[in-house]
Amino acid sequence: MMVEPSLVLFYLASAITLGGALGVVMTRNIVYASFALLAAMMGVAGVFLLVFAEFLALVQILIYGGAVVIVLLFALMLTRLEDFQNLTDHRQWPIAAVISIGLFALLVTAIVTTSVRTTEPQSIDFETLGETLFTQWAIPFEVASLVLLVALIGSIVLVRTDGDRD
Amino acid sequence: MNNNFLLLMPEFLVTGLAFLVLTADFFLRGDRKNFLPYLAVLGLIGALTFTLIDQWDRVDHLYEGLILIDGYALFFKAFFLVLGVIVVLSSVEYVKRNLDNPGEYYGILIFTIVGMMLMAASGELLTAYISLELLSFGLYVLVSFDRYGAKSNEAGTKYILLGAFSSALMLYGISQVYGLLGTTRFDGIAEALSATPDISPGVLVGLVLIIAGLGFKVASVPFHMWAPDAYEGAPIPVTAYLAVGSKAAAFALVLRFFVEALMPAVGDWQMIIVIMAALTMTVGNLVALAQSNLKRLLAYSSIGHVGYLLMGVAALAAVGDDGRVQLQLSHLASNGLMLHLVAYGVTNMAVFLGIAVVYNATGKDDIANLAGLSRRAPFLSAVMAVSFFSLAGLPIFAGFVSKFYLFNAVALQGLLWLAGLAIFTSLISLYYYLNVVRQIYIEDAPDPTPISMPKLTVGVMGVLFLAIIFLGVYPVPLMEAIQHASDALMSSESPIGLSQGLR
Amino acid sequence: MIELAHLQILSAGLFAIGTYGVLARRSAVLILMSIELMLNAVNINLVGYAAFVDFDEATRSFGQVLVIFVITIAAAELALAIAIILRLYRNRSTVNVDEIDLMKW
Amino acid sequence: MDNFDSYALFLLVVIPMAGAVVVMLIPGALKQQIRWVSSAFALSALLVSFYVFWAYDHEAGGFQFQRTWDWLAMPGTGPLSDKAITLALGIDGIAAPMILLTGIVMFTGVLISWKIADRNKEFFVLYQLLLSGVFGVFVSLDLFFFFFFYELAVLPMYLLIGVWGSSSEFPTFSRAKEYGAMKLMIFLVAGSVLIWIAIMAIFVESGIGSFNLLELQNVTFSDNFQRVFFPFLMVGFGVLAGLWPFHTWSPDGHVAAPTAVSMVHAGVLMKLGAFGIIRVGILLMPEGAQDWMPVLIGLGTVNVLYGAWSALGQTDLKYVIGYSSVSHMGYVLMGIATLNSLGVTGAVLQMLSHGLMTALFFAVVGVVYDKTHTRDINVLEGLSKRMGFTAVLFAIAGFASLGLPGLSGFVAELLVFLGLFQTYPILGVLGIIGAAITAVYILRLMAKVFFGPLGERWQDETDASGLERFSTLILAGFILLVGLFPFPFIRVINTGVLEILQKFPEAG
Repeated sequence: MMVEPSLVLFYLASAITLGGALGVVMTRNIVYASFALLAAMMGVAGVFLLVFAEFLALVQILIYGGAVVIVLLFALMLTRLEDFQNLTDHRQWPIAAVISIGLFALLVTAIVTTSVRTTEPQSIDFETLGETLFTQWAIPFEVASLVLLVALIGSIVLVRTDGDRD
Repeated sequence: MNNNFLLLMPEFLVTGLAFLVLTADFFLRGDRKNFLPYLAVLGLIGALTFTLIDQWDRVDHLYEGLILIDGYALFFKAFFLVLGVIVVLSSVEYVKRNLDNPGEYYGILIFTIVGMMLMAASGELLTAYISLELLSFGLYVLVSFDRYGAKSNEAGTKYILLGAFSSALMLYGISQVYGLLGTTRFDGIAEALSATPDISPGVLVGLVLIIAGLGFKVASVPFHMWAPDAYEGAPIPVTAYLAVGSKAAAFALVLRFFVEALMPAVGDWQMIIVIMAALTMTVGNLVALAQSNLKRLLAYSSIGHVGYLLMGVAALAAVGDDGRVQLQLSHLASNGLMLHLVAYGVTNMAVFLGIAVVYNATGKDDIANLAGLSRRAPFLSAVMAVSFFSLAGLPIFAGFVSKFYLFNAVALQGLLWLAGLAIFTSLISLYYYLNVVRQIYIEDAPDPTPISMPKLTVGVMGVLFLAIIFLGVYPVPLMEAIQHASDALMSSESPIGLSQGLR
Repeated sequence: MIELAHLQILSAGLFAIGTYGVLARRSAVLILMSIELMLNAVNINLVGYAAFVDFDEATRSFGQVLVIFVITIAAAELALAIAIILRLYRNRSTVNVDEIDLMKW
Repeated sequence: MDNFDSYALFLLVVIPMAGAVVVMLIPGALKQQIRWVSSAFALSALLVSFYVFWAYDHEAGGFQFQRTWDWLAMPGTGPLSDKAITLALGIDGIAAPMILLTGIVMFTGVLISWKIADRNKEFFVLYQLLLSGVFGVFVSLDLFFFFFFYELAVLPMYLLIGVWGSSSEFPTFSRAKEYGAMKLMIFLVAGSVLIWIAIMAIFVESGIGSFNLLELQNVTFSDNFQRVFFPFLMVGFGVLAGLWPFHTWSPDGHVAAPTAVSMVHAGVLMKLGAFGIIRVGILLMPEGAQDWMPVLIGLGTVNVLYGAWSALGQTDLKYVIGYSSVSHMGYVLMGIATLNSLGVTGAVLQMLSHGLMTALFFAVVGVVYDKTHTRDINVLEGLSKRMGFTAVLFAIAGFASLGLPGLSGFVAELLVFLGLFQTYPILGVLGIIGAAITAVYILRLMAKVFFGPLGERWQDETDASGLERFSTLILAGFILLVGLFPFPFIRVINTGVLEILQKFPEAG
């Protein structure tokens, strides 16, 4: 039986994603963690591409690659990096490991035992996506803009320095 | 698709008010910034009046049930607006003394009210989630608003990390619901759930994750760890808001979600909620015994109260012997829940306002700081003692009636043992409340100088005091409003209504 | 041939790893990154369902709309969290959540 | 007066509450005005309670002065759910004397508290709130309001004891007043936890959707239900009635409390417990009552003997009275447990009699403590030489307590014993032994404290003040009245008792 190229690519992207994720939760250096996160995000973008969610892949690369990781790195630069060189975990990390393995097992069981009617993967064109977003989901969209506004104001209020008191 | 956006007028008005306050902040200098809270209060009262006139008896919806306009939503909108007025008024003194940037403070506070109003009105998971985030984001900022207080920053950090974690859990749940049921609208979920005899494991996992996420938001055990830290670190009026507002909003959402979406699957979630409720009230009240900080004590006590409220959720329906879902008594549980929310809210606001006064005078908020308060501020002490008795559920105060009603509703649904446990834990709570009352009335004050209170604070406290007693002696008018809200929630004429084919 | 189950299991794995990170790490920034992993797991799940399940057009695109919302909110949450954490760092010179111990029960 | 009748019971609840509100509005500095206002309200409550007792028609029997106001509906719970919770008031022959007792004790308590100077405004607010709750319990015919007022009667106790009470120092240990207050609150509220659970169970089980006792008494609860839930009521109310082994709050609480609060608490509040057992327990669950009565009567016997035995060993005047209350409440519980007309009537009369007598005891001990600043029996000697009036009054209370004919205690205890001999003769003997022990400690106490040679330290003591004489005389007068003319009281009580006992076809 021929192994399909898309499946190979999928495994590759999954490997990058999970590897990156493991890097984030394992490494002792925060800068490495940031790059591992970036790798994981790119892996996710790859997965999106493979199932024809091109637009989302683009958004993923732009926002995570371009914004999130950059923000994280900038934030780290504002602090003394040596504080972040030798990170340790909670002493109860084995419990955390047990919990997350249990969670994984639970989720996989649910996936395996739940039957879903599937079809061929289909893409969604930009036009439909935009129309849905701006008509049917206009209210959440506007509320989301308020959320962003609050985050913006909040960040400014909190980070702004008043000179004399900092 | 014909959508009448005028239905969202209350939310638009309040949003506009938030912008107005933010903008006015630029133009006011120095002392004139003290006008901001009054501007906010006037605006909120205006919005309240408009909402009541405009949406009275109106039943409608937007986008096929994304936003529901009904008596239930109206009840909570009015409650949140009134609460907003009280929170703003209780903040005035504290903000003036302790915080910078009053404009941003009140602006963000008002944004969160919009979030709360939308939570009570949403009939769909994404809308509910985004509204919840609007509330949560505002609270993250408000909790850390005391920028130079390390405790406040610490509280904010823990709050936002756990808040984000809970959002992630909830979103995973939502994705499961979307993928396996094909809809996130409450009526659609109910329909899909009643279409099949057994819900699939995937959906169940999704629902459990959503419940866990909501459990974080209401600080239910075992998802409560953030609450004491956030309560203690946050500026006092924000703590009050956190304890009352965010909780009420979360329960407004929970109640609608459970009644309108999850009712057909009651057999699958009831036990989970029962266990959560039992754990929450027990742990909250037991741990409260060990507290020495007043805000922390109230955090754990409010966890205890969340247990009682969750009990109301658990009692929303019973599964009969024939396996059919029985709804005859559902409105009693939801009535009890709402009544207790209001009673608890009014009472807690009074307590926190009192703590703020003491904090402004002494700079501390430990229980021991209340020593001899009755000689320094007799009125304040009386209000605080009354509030603690009300929280403990003693008559003639609001807490007694609401507990009696709620516990009865739970007992009627065949959960007598749970109601008994609740009564027992409120006995425990009496012990630690009495210890606070003891500090106020029996211990001697190290510094007997009288504490002076601004007239505004006295006025607000007086109103809350009368409200606690009035609700305890004559809750009938409030109960009628609540009954109206419950009817709207449960009636088949509501925009989406209780789904027909319950299995 | 990629199947829905592939994406679901990938998503579950990522979600579990993220959960582990939240529970086990002490640094606030790393916890934040772990939460981002969890949110990405959600997105993979959503995209998978949107692509593979036998939905009509509107429901399909709703799945992707949800992803857009998740990404947006996640980014805003991250920015705000970083702001709060920086504030904390300035006042206390630490971002380890269990060193933040002014408050204990 | 028809119109007045329908409001009389409501007035009884509202007068003290209004008194509390009015006193609250008076500035705290006007201490004298506060006293006068409080006594005016107490006097009007006393007059109304007199009227109610006098106008209760014992020939007609049943619940009189009935009036119902709608309150809260709980739709969907049963046929009567539109009026699920109502403020239903009414009294029968059992409640009528209790109301009289409350009126008397309330008024005399205000007079005795005249001397309180520190924060007397708060004191009278709480005191009147407490009494409002007590009246409320006796007149309520709705389980919700019954419980509401029951809790209301407990609520002010913590502050009343904690703020105005006194701590006790003993050679080996000390009991802070906060300890007594907290212990009392926790025990009593723990008791009401059981009551609350039972009330909810009754409401759920009845299925009629009403908390009204008159409606609920027509419902027949299954034997099993009654067997399970009667003990909740028995123990829950029993805690307040001082039922052994849940009585330990009582001596500590009474000792720590200020005089008037001890009077109200031992005199009236403990009766709420016994009253609750009759009103709710026996009325709604007769079969359960019958099953559990051997236990109650056994515990009551322990109460009598244990209370008397403990009183024997006390050196603190108030502790003696406190344990004697435990002992006397035992007679009440035994009387109730006989479930026959003689015994229960005796129990209710004992409630009245013990209420008056304990109130008098605490009032007199309060006077002694005020003058001498000690309650130590070993130190107080021969006070009658200097405090003749006080000594006589103490003697009256003492003789009533040990059951001297001509005083109220005799009739009541006699009836209880007669009732006991009909059912459990052996326990009747034990009860009489208890009375004998009572005689020992009361007589020993009187001999030592009042009628022995005058102690050196007490040469300069003065007797009770006019106000104290007045208030104690009222109490003593009623003790004599009930003792000499018990029939008007027995008549009224008996009508109430017989109606309840109709629930038991074979007994009665």
